[in-house]
Amino acid sequence: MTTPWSGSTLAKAIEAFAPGSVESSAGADVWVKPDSISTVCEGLKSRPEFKFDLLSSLTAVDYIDHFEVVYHLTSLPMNASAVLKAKVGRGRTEASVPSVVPIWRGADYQEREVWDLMGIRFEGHPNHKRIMLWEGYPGHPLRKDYVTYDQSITLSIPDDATEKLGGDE
Amino acid sequence: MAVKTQPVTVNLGPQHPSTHGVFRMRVMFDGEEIVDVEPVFGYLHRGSEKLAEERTYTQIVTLTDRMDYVSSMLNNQAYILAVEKLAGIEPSPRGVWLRMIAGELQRIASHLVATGFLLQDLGALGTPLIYSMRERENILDLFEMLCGARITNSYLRPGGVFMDAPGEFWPALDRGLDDIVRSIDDLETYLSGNEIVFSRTKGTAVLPQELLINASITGPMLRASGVDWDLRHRAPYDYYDRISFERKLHTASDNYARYWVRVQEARESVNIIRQCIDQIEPGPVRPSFDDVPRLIRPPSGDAYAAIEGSKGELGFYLVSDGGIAPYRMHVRSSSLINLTLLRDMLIGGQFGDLFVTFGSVDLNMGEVDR
Amino acid sequence: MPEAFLDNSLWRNIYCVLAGDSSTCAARDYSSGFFPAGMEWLAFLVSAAIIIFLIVNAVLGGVIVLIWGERRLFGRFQSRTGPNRWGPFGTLTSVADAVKTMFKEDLVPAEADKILFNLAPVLIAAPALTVFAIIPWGVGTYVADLNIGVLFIMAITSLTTLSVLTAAWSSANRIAILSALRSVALLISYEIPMALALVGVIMLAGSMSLGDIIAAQGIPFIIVQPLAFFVFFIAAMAEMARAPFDLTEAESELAAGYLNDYASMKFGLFFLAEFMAEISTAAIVTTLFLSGWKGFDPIPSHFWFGAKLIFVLFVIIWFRMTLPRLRVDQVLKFAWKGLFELTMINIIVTAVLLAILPNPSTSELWIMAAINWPVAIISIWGVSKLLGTAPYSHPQPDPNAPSYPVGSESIPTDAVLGAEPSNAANQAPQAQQEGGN
Amino acid sequence: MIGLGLPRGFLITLKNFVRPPVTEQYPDRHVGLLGAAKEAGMNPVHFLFKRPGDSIKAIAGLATVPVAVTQSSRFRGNEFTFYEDRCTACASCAKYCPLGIIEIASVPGQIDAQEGESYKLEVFDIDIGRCMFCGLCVEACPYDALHMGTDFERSKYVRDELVITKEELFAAPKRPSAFYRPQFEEKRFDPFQETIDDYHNAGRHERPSDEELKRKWVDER
Repeated sequence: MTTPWSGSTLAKAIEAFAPGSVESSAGADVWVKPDSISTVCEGLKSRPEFKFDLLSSLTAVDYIDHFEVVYHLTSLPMNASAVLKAKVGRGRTEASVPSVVPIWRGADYQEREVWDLMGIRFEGHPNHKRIMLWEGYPGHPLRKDYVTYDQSITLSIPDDATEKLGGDE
Repeated sequence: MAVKTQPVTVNLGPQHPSTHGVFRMRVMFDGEEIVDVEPVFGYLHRGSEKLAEERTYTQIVTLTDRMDYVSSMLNNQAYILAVEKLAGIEPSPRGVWLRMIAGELQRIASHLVATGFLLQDLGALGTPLIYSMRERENILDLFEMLCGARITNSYLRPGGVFMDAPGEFWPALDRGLDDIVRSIDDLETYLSGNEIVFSRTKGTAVLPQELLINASITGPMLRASGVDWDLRHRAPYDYYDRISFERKLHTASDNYARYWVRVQEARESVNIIRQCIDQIEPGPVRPSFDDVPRLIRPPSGDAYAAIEGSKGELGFYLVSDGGIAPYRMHVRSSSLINLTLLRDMLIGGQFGDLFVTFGSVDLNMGEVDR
Repeated sequence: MPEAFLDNSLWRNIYCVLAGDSSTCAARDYSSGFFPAGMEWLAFLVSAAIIIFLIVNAVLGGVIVLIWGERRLFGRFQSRTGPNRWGPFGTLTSVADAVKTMFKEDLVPAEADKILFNLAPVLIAAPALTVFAIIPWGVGTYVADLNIGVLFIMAITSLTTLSVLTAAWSSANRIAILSALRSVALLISYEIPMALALVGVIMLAGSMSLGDIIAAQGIPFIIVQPLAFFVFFIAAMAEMARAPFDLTEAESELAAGYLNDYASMKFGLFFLAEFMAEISTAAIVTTLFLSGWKGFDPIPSHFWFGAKLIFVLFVIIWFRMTLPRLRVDQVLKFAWKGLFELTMINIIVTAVLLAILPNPSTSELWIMAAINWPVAIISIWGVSKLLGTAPYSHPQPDPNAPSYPVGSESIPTDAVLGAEPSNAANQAPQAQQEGGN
Repeated sequence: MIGLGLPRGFLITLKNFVRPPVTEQYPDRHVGLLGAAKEAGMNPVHFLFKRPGDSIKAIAGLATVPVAVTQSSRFRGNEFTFYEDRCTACASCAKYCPLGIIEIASVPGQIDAQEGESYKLEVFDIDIGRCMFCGLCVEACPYDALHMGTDFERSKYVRDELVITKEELFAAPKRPSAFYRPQFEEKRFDPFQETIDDYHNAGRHERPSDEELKRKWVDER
């Protein structure tokens, strides 16, 4: 049975090798400061007490006032799992976090997906491009303030213009 | 004598007979050798994750059907497990057994499809594909008995399944399992010893274990390299801890190993279903509406649940804000992540092996793009 | 005017009805003809036109039937029914397909070289039809019995590749060019074993004329020359680019290859040529190795030829249905390193046998067969040993391969809590158990 | 073993060649003389002499017999079965539909207006063109008024015609699917053979009688 690390234990263990990197912890989650993500992940992957060699899932959530990047880690040798989180882009400005692709190649497409749909930059990603949508797509659809293309048209054009558009038929 | 050549860039897809959906690759060839590959995604992107944000927890089951449309039961299972974890629902035992049976049947169907299409990509003119699709049809018939639909099942509900299996399902299941074993035997006689299949798939697109794990690749691809990692065994969900089964491992980690592991896993799934039939107990198939109402309002928080899907670790990450719809749903799609090493597998290989390797990853565009 | 062609019943029956007054026909019991005496040249022209008309239409009709039959057989091999809706047992399906193909829009890519693009379908259909000129369909039923028949076949069938290259080049499509290059490579490689395989047959028959080769087959040459048959059959499959050598079309890789940009009846001509090649290959195999129209007496020779032809077609379709495609390098390697050696062995063995038994009679042919079969089996086995680089005998996983350490029980996370990293490093190996249950 | 894999493969394909095909033909099946005679209920010889024209057709492979669908009774077809009498216009189905394609408009009904129990249905449209047949509307219906249907031949040339209206629903043959209706399975109802025209037989809950309603109404006061 894969045992999840409890948040507080993991936070202490992380503090032991990377002091000052943990923001807080609750339940099974540990919030790490965004700029120390690389150090923490490198340690979690390579240190013998963790050996988190498999990045299960990488995603992001839009909490209106900030974004949260969520890492689900699995350790095959230890058969353990852990959840790391990082709060980025407070105030919705310039959300960015260091890329973990140098540590886990499995993050490659997942980080591109998060950038594409949520708009969080991953500094140091080798191929930082959109993945699902095409280059030049307006906005990032999974953000809570995203307005769809159709909606933006109807919102931005005044009523008489809309009628004019519709009148062409 | 060195012949001076110039590489040529060819666009393969999005509409191509072998891309398993709509997928595009910009491939640079030097003669028959692949110099560079750039995969292009997103032709089937339907925004499932966004759509889920305005649907209730039960309605999202129908969305999960359409992600990996050759293993929708397993998608349902992964999603329902995440909902149960999020809302703290205690599932009904009979419902759990039924969804395990359905899930394993779906795994057989999915592996049969993967095998059939791999052989189709190898250039067998449809024969093995149609043999495996024929057996899949029997499984789909069983699904129709269970839930009235063949592909887009929507069979599972939070806490179990929506309806008990009908009386004629059990004898049909017994017959079907015997048929499946027989047909897998046939398929193996036909293909596993076939010299052409051997020479085409042996030693092509070999990936080392460390690289596979580093690239988060799970499922049959990982087990084909000899890593004994199966979530049904390592992190048992549902009642998999009450079931003993063998994890089939291959060590070569080439295209043949991936094919072989899938065929053997399909066999093992038959074994699991037989154990489920022995252990299934009577009772309600889902909790009463007093325990689990139609409109679930899970407490604020998040939950990640993963199952061993037919293509690898299939996980759902749900965030709730206490409302009737998830605040955020993320799908950890094994198909997308298993493609991470596509370039490593293809570059330096032959054009003839391109789609074989691609097919041996066993991906489904509905799940890659969601 | 040469009179030898009057031995050919097909010519005689048409020509002498038209010009029966001539002395040559009168000598063969034809009393009177349609044209007056002195007009033999016109009778010759008209009968030639009639024969061409007959053969072309018979072949095209045969193609239509073959397409239907092949699809029905495909269906049965794949436990389907195949086309069965339109007409009795679906026989009109390919007619309907032909009509549909003719009425489709004819598209020419903007970048294409228009002249060559339109020429290529003609270039492929013409040689495919020409081969039928020398095939003896029964006793005395052939258009011409060339004394270099085998050479003629080799020369004409090679033209196919030229037209494939033309089609690919003119359509200015990279996928098509990849396919055409494969086609050329296939041709160059397989022409050689194909021709060399026929050397044994020619040596036995002492002639390149198909009529003489049939006459020489006291027993079918498939029994006398198993190695030559094996090589020729495989090379012929490769020449007509059918599975397992369908590299030029390679549905799952190139998506029809050189045919990519063709539509309408131009595509239809390629399609027809492909099936004509299938029929002609089967006919050549029947003629050279299955003793052509020879059979037992009460049943007419045409029937024997047809039955053998259908059997060979069935085997070709069976091959096509069963085998996956080989990769290009494997196909070429197979030709140069496998088939080429086999033909050499065959030629040497046949030459030695012929030196011992010149002008073999039927019983001597049996002796040759008795020697050739063990030679064939041993040499095929030996060559496959030489070719087989992959260890075929181990489809199972290797038990000695290194396994990745996977912990069965998770470590108690408290063990790491508060511990110094150095201590944790010492604890960790104890906690991890290698690959256990 | 070198060389034995390929022949084994050939044997497998040959084995499948001789076994009968699994194709299910629809809507009719081509039969030979024996099949046609069986369909006509005669023995083949009798059939041959009695109906020579049909026999020739059958021998030529042109005779067809209709095929009965072999589907589970839970099959979710695309023509719904609807019992207007059972419907209370509660709009549960419309609320539960993931795509919102059920349109309901109702007015207070005449029958039991004072109890407030009944509403008369004015509009009940299902846009089949966008429906994905998940069956959640059927699952949501508290009075078993709406059922999945088992018919599936609803192709149209115009998209607008794909909307099923109330009248159309009510006039359609009542072949309800057993999807989420275990009572049909208990009754061994076969929707491909029979219909349920009486709405009383189609539900779990019977609609309370007027007396019952009245009593409840009075008692609860």
